[in-house]
Amino acid sequence: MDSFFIGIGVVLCFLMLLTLHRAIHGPTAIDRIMGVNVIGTKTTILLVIIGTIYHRVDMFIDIALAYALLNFIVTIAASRYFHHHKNLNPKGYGYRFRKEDK
Amino acid sequence: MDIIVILLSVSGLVLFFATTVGLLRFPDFYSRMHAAGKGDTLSSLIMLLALVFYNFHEMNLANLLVAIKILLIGVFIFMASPTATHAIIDAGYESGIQPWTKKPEEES
Amino acid sequence: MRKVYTFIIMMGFWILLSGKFDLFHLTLGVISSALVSFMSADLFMHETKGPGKLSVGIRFLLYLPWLLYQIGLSTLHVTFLALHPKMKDQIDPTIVTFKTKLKTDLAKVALANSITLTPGTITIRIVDQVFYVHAISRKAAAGLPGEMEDRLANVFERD
Amino acid sequence: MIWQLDLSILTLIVICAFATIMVKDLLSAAIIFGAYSFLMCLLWTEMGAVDVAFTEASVGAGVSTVLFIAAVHQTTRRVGFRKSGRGLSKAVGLVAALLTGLVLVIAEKDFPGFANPFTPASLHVSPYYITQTLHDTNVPNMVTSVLADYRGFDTMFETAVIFTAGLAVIAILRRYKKDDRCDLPDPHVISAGYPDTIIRFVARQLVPFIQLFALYVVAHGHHSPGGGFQGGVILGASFILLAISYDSRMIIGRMSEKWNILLGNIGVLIYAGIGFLCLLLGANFLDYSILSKVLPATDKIMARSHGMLGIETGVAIAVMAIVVSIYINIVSCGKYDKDE
Repeated sequence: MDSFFIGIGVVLCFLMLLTLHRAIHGPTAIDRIMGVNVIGTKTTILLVIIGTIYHRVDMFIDIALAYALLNFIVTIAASRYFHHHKNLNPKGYGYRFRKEDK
Repeated sequence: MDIIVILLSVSGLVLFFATTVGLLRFPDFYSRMHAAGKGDTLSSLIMLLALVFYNFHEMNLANLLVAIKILLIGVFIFMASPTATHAIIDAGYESGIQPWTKKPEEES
Repeated sequence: MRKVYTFIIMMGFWILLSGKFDLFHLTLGVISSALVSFMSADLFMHETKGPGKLSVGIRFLLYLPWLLYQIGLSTLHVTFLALHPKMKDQIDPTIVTFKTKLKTDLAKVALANSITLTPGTITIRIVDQVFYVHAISRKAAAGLPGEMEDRLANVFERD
Repeated sequence: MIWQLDLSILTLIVICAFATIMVKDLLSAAIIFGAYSFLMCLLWTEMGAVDVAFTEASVGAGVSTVLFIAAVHQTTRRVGFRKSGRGLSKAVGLVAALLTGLVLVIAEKDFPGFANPFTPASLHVSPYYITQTLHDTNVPNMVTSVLADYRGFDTMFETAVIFTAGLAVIAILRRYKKDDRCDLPDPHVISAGYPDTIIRFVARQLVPFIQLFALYVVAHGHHSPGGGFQGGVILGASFILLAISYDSRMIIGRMSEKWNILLGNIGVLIYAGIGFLCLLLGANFLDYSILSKVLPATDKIMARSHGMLGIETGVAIAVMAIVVSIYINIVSCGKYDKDE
């Protein structure tokens, strides 16, 4: 049963990798917030799964609980930024070494 | 008992996978938000339920408390996740992202 | 009065968290719950009218299974759309507005989050009584506010 | 150690770290850094370092990303860099990084092997803690007892460092002149948008639970991961959540600047005061076992346990006050009590 949970953890990591593409590539900063929010939820689940693998869920559960409560704060703070600065994707931003920077 | 756990976690994983694919495939910000906000909530709840079943193999106080704590995580996700979705989509609306529609040449 | 209610709820939460029932930890729990209810009782129960809350809570619990059923439907809907090979033919996003008849904050928030969790729709914002909703297809947009508002009005605003 | 998970999480972390450096938009960098902190917490958990993971969870999710976003909010999203001379500085940087890496690689061979049981630390210090902690102090969580009792002196000065950091932020950011104008439109920002019913309502409901959870973490640091620092940070994060969803006047109403600074002082004073109390009772500084003379119904071992709880409370109060003070000073542009 443990190897089953390890498999689930690895698949979740793979899904996080796919989500990370959205978080890193954008296109806008709000898409990034969305990606990070989804990663946060997956992290909460993965913490409980790791606890299950170690058979000490009572130790690991508090961290997951903290994430369930606090993940919300980052999302709200980041989305509140856009109530004051409405420039979503200003020119010349993005990756370094892109053409329009030069 | 193990069969229930495996069934629940695999279905949770499938839903997570669909969420992620939706996150990558949908054409604009608003529809991606549909995938991120909805798929995530239910699949997390299902995964947590599977873990509750797995950790509740024998009846005693410690196991009961752990199960209750996992369910509490579910409750907080259930409260916070739609609100976070709403906050993000509200920020997108505020900063003026145009929604994708069937005929893209009509806008602009 | 609301400090007492907050204290009772916080004490229950503490017992669930703590899992230690000796005198020392229970004393710490009493101190902590008193501190929290002193700090934020006015936040937790902003608009309470007293003991009428219990029946609302019971009716809300009865509403939850229906909501869970809707969440299941909506997740399957999103899954279907995401994995559909010709997804762009299936969706047709619009932003619709409608006016609600619910009055209290609690009912409006419950309605907004329910809309977010049901198939094809997400609440963008609430301005006074008007909801702005993003719907992923015309069919989902046509179903608003629909059955849900009546159910919530039944839960929260029945005397 | 589960190598499959280790490997996948490590890959994700490296990708995140590179993305944080490469993205030029500072807001996006702050957001991706949030994801980095999530993954870092997963890695600590996976290696079994539960207390460190808890610290990363509370600081990363609750405070640090929010502080970055607040700072970006008050300054600019743009990365400043010089147009000229980039080639030379990059070459110098590359050489410096390569040299440092080389030195580290050479030094690495003097370290003991990973998880080697025959190093001096594993032979002498660790076995003592592992076997004697429960007997000495009646505290099952070894990390708490090492931090708060065996090495209480270290932790006291760590608290003092945090306190000094708070003082430094106040000294740099706080503006006392009445007519001192801030260039930005609204000093009470990050939140003073239109009133958003949903966010306000849910934040209002969640804040008491977060606060109680923080107090639980402080009180149960003996038995499960957590302790004063983590609890204090979570407590501060609950106030920050209030400030974000309403505006910063909401905190100022609950905790004025005077009270805030006073609380920071009180926290450090509790820690040092317990130490001096031990000194007065005729034992060494921070030797809690002597406290059994003062506390009713405790023997020497329980006195050590209760002494640790006392200093954890002090740490929590100090950290909470400092976190709130840093946030408010950044967000309100140094005008903490503007309206009073």
